[in-house]
Amino acid sequence: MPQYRQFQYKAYQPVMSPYWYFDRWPYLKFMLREMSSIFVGWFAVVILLQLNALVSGPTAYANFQHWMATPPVFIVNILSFVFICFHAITWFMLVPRVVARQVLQRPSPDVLSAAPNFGIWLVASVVVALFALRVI
Amino acid sequence: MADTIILEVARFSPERDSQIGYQTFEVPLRSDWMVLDALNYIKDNIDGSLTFRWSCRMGICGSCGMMVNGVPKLTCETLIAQFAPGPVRIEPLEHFPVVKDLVIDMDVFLEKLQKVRPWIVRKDDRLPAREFLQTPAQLEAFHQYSLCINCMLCYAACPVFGLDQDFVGPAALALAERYNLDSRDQGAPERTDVLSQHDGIWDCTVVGECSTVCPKGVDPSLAIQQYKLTATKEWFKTWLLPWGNK
Amino acid sequence: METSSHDIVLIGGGGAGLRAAIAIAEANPRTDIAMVSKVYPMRSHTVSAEGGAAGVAADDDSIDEHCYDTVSGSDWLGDQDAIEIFCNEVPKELLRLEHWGCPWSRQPDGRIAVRPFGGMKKMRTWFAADKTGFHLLHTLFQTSLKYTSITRYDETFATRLLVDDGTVHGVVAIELRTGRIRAILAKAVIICTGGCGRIFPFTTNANICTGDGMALAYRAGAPLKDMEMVQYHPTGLPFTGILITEAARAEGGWLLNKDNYRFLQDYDLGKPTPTPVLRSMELGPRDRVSQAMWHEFQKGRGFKGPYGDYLHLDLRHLGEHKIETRLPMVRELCLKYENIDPVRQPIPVRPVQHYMMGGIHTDVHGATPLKGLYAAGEAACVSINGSNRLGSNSLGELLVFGARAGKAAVEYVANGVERRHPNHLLAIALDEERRLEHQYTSSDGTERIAKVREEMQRTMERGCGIYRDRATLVESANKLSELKERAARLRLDDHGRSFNTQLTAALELGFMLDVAETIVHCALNREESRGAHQRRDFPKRDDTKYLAHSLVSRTGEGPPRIDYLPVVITRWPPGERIYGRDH
Amino acid sequence: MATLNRSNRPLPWMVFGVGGFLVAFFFPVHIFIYGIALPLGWLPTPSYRSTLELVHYPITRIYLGILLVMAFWHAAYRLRDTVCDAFAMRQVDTIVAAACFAFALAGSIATIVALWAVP
Ligand SMILES: Cc1cc2nc3c(=O)[nH]c(=O)nc-3n(C[C@H](O)[C@H](O)[C@H](O)COP(=O)(O)OP(=O)(O)OC[C@H]3O[C@@H](n4cnc5c(N)ncnc54)[C@H](O)[C@@H]3O)c2cc1C
Ligand code: SF4
Ligand code: F3S
Ligand code: FES
Repeated sequence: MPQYRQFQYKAYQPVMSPYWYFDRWPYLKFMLREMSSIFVGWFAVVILLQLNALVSGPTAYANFQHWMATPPVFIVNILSFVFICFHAITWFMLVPRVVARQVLQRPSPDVLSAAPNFGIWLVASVVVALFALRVI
Repeated sequence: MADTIILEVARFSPERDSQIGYQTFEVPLRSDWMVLDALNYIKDNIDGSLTFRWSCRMGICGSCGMMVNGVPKLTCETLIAQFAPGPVRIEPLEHFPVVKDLVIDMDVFLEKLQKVRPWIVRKDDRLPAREFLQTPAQLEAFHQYSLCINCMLCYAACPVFGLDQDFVGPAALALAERYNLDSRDQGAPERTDVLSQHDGIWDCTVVGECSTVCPKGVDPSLAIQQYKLTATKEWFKTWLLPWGNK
Repeated sequence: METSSHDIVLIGGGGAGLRAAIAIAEANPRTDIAMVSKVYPMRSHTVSAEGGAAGVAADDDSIDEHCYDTVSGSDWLGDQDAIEIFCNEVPKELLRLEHWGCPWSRQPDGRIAVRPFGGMKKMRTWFAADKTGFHLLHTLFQTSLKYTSITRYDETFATRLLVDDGTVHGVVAIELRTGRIRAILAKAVIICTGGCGRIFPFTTNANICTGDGMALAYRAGAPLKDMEMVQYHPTGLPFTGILITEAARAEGGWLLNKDNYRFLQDYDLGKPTPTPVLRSMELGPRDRVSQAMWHEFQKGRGFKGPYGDYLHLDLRHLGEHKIETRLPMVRELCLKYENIDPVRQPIPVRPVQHYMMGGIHTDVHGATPLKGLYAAGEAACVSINGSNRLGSNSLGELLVFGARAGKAAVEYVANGVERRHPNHLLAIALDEERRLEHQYTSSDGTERIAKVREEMQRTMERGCGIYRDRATLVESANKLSELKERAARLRLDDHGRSFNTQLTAALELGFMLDVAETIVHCALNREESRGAHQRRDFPKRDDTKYLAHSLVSRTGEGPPRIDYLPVVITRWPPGERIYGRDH
Repeated sequence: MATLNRSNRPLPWMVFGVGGFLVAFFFPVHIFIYGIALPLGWLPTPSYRSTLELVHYPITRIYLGILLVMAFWHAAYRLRDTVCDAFAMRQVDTIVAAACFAFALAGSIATIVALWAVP
C-alpha cells in the first residue's frame, strides 16, 4: 500500500473473510439452505439408482434396498430429509410472497400467501405415499 | 442497571494507520440514550477526534448507519441500554471502504443509483396541465419501495455485495423497481438493460438479510425477486414471440 | 490549491438547492452547474419535513385566500408582492413534483389529496403521508441525477465566499474526504444552506443546520433580514426535540394540559369542537399556540418531566386506522423515542425551536444586494413568512424561490459577467487557506468546542425564547461577545486532514455565533410584539414604527448595524389577526 | 440490439424455480419412505412386482422424468451459487457453472435413459 501523502485519498479496503457465513447465524442459515442443493442432487441420483435396480431384476433391487439400510447411506438420507424440508419451508415462505405481490400489486401478509403451499405439500405427500406403498 | 457501559469503537486514520484498531470508552448508560448519543458524548467530552456521520437524529436522513455488535443499525434509533452490561462494539458499515473511523465511502452506491435511472421516464416529453391520475391502489403498488433512505444498511448486510462489488445491490434495485412499478413511469424497458444483468438482479442469491436489517421496511429482497419474475416474463416474450421484440 | 471553474455554483443540496439546479439545467442545458454540499444531498435537512406543502388545489379554494392566510399569518410583516407570486406559483411547482414522481397521497379517484394545516382557512396542504419532505427531497435528488450538466461536490464544506469589488465570484471549500482546500470559481453563487436551529439547545433541526450560508453572506457584506423572527413549533418531543408534525393536530389531535383541558380556548383561539375547525383551536398559527403553551407552564398547568415542563398531544380518539394511514411516522417516532403508542397514550410535547423566518435579504428573484449572489430556501428571506411562517409554506417556498433564483442566476450569467483576474481571487482563496491551515494545525487552543456551543445555546434560549425582554437580551448580547472571543481559542484533538469533523464543527460554531449575534441584536432593536417576536416590555404591535423589516449588516468588529426597510403592502392593509372567530 | 445485452439467466432461473417447487412438494415424502421408513421397517415393504408395476405406468414415468430432470437443474443452479459463495470464488463462476450444468445434463440424460429402459 502506498504511503499516505497529503491530500491523497487512501481508504481502508476491507476484505471479506472466505468463511463469512460463520459470522452470524442468519448467514449460516442461508448457507445451510443453499446446501440443500447437494442433497437434492444426491437423492435424485438415489432415485435413478433405484430405477436402475428395479429394471435390473429382483436381486439387484434387493441389493439396493439393503444398501439403503447401510448406516452411511442411511445417515446421508436422514440429512437429506432434514435439509430438503428446510428448503421446502423457506421456499414456501418466500416464493408465494413474491408471486402474490406481483399479482396483487401491494404488500401481502406472509403467512397468508404461504398457507396454500403447505396444504398442497400435505396432499402431495399423502398421494405419493399411497401409490408408493401400493395402497392404491 | 450499571450506570456506565463500555464502547469498543473501531478507529482508523488514513494518515496514521493501515489497519483498523479498536479503542474502548466508558460512557454513562442512560435509558433514553441511543447509541448515537453515546458517540456524541465521547466526541464532546472525551475524544474530539472520533469521527462519524450523523444529522437528523430521527431515523430519516440515513447518515448514521454503523455496525453495532456486528449488525448494521441506524445508531440514532438504536437504544444503547439493550446491550447492557456491554461492551458494545461499534464499527463502520461492512463491505465499504473506510475513510476514517466510522465513516465509509459510499460513492459506489451513488454510481449504481444513477445507472438504474431513478427518475420518471416518459415517452412523450410534453406534460399534462394537471396531475397524472394515480389511485391509492396504484400508489400502494410502489410506495413501499419509495421509502428507502439510502442508509446502506442493506449493502452492509448483503454478502453478495461483499463478494462482488459490481453487484448493483439491494437499495438501488429496490429504487429501480420503485420507478418500474409507478403508474406514471414508462422507463421500464430502458432500465432492463441494467437490471437484467448478471451483476443486476441475477447476482442476488436471496440471502434476504437486506430486508431484515432495513430500518424502513423497504424489503429490497422482495423487490429483486419480483423483478426476476418480470425479467423472465420479458425474456420469454422477447425470444419466444416473434413480435415481442419490438 | 485545487481550482475549478463553473458558470453557477450552488451551496447546499437540500430542497432549495436541488430545485435551483434543475431549474438552471432546464433553462439552459449548457450552463455548467456545480453543487457544493457538506452532506450528500439526500441527507439534507429537507428530508425531515413531515406535514406537507401548501398550494391551492381544491375547487372551493382560491389564490387570494392563500395570500390572505399567509399575510395575516405573518402578522403583516410578509411582503405582499412576494406572497402573491408565491401563492400563484406554488401549485405549479407542486404539480411539477408530481410529474417528477413524488408519491403524493391521493384521493380515491386518483387526484391529489389535500389536508388542513395550522393557520390555513382551506384544505390546501399536499402531503405524502407524513414523510413529505423525505419524498420531496428524494424525488428532486433522483430527478437531478438525469442532468449531466450538474457537477456535484458532495461532502464539501464551504467556508468563505470569494468576493471582489462587491461582486461574488465563487467559494472556497474543504473537500472533507481528503481535507483538500478548493477554490470553486463561478459567475454566480446561490446560497441554499437552510436554517440555523442548532444555535438553540432544544430544536427540531438536524445537526447540519448551523446557519453557514447566512454567516457566509453576512461576512461577505450582504445584509440579513428579520433575524429576530424565530419560530417555535408547539409540539416537539421532550429531550430529543423530534418534531411531531402539525398534521397530527390537523387530523384532529388535541392539546391538553394536566387537567385534561383543551386550554387553547382560553387564549382567544376559538371554542373546542370534536372535529377540527380550520384556523381555530389546535389549528391556530404556531406562534399563538406556542405562546399559549408558555402561559400554561407559567400557570403551573403543565406536567413536570426530567427535561422540563410538557403538555399532552392526544390522538387516541382518532383511532388506529387513521393514525396508521395518515400519521405513520408520528407513531414510529413515538414508539422509538418515547416508548409510547399514540393509539393508546397521549404524547408528551413542548414548544421547540423549529424555523428561521429571517435569512439572507433577497428580492423576489432571489437576488441579494451583492452582485452575483443569490439565495433561496430557509437560508433566505424574501419575505413571505414575515414574523410567523404558516406550517407547510416553507416546502413550497423553497421550490418557488429555488426555481426563481436559479432562473435569475442563468439570466445574470447570460448577460455576461466580467470575470476578475483570477489571481485576485486566488489571493483571497490563499488567504482563506492560511486561516484554515492555522485552524487545522494550531495546538495552543484551550476551549472545548462542545462547551462553547452549549453556552451559546443556553444563552439563546434565555434571551431569544418565546418571550423576550430588554434585560435578558442585553445580557445575551454581552455573553455572545464573550463567547466569540473564546471561540477564537478553540482546541482541536484532531489534526488530521481527512474528514476532520472537529474542524468543521469549529467552523460551524463560528458561523453560528455570528448568526446568533444578529438574532439577539435584531430582537433587542425591535421594540414591539409581532408574531413570533414577543417582547414582555413592549407587548403591543407597533405599525407606525415597525411595519418594516430589520436589515442587519456587519460592521467590522463592532456590533451589527440595523436598518429598517418598509414592508411591501399591496392589497391587504394591516389588520387584526383573528383566529377561531368570524371576521 | 439492446436486448442482446441482457442476461439469459431467465431460462435456468425458471427451471430453478419450478424445480424448487417440485423438490419441495415431492422429495421429502420420497426420502421419508424409501430412505427412512422402509429401511427402518416402519412400514410394510411393497413387493418387487408391485413396485415394478407402478413404474410401468406411463403416468409414473412422466412424473418421475419431470421430477428428476427438474431436480437436477434446480440443484445445479443452486450449487453453482453455493460453491461460489462458500469459497468466495465468484471470479471463476464460469467454470463452476459449466461443471454444475454438466452434472445436471448428465443427470437428465441418465434419467431419460433409465425411464426408457423400464419394460
Ligand atoms: C422537523 C421539521 C419538519 C418540517 N416540516 C415542514 C413541513 O411539514 N412543511 C414545510 O413546509 N416545512 C417544514 N419544515 C421546514 C422545511 O423543511 C425547511 O425549511 C426546508 O427543508 C429547508 O430547506 P433548504 O433547502 O433551505 O435547506 P436544507 O434542506 O437544510 O439544506 C441545506 C443544504 O445546505 C448544505 N450546506 C449547509 N452548510 C453548508 C456549507 N457550509 N457548505 C456546503 N454546504 C452546506 C447542506 O449540506 C444541505 O445540503 C420542517 C422543518 C423541520 C426541522
Ligand atoms: S433499502 Fe432499507 S436498508 Fe437499504 S438503503 Fe434503503 S432504507 Fe437503507
Ligand atoms: S442480502 Fe443480498 S443476496 Fe439478495 S436478497 Fe438481499 S440482495
Ligand atoms: S442521524 Fe439521520 S438517520 Fe440517524
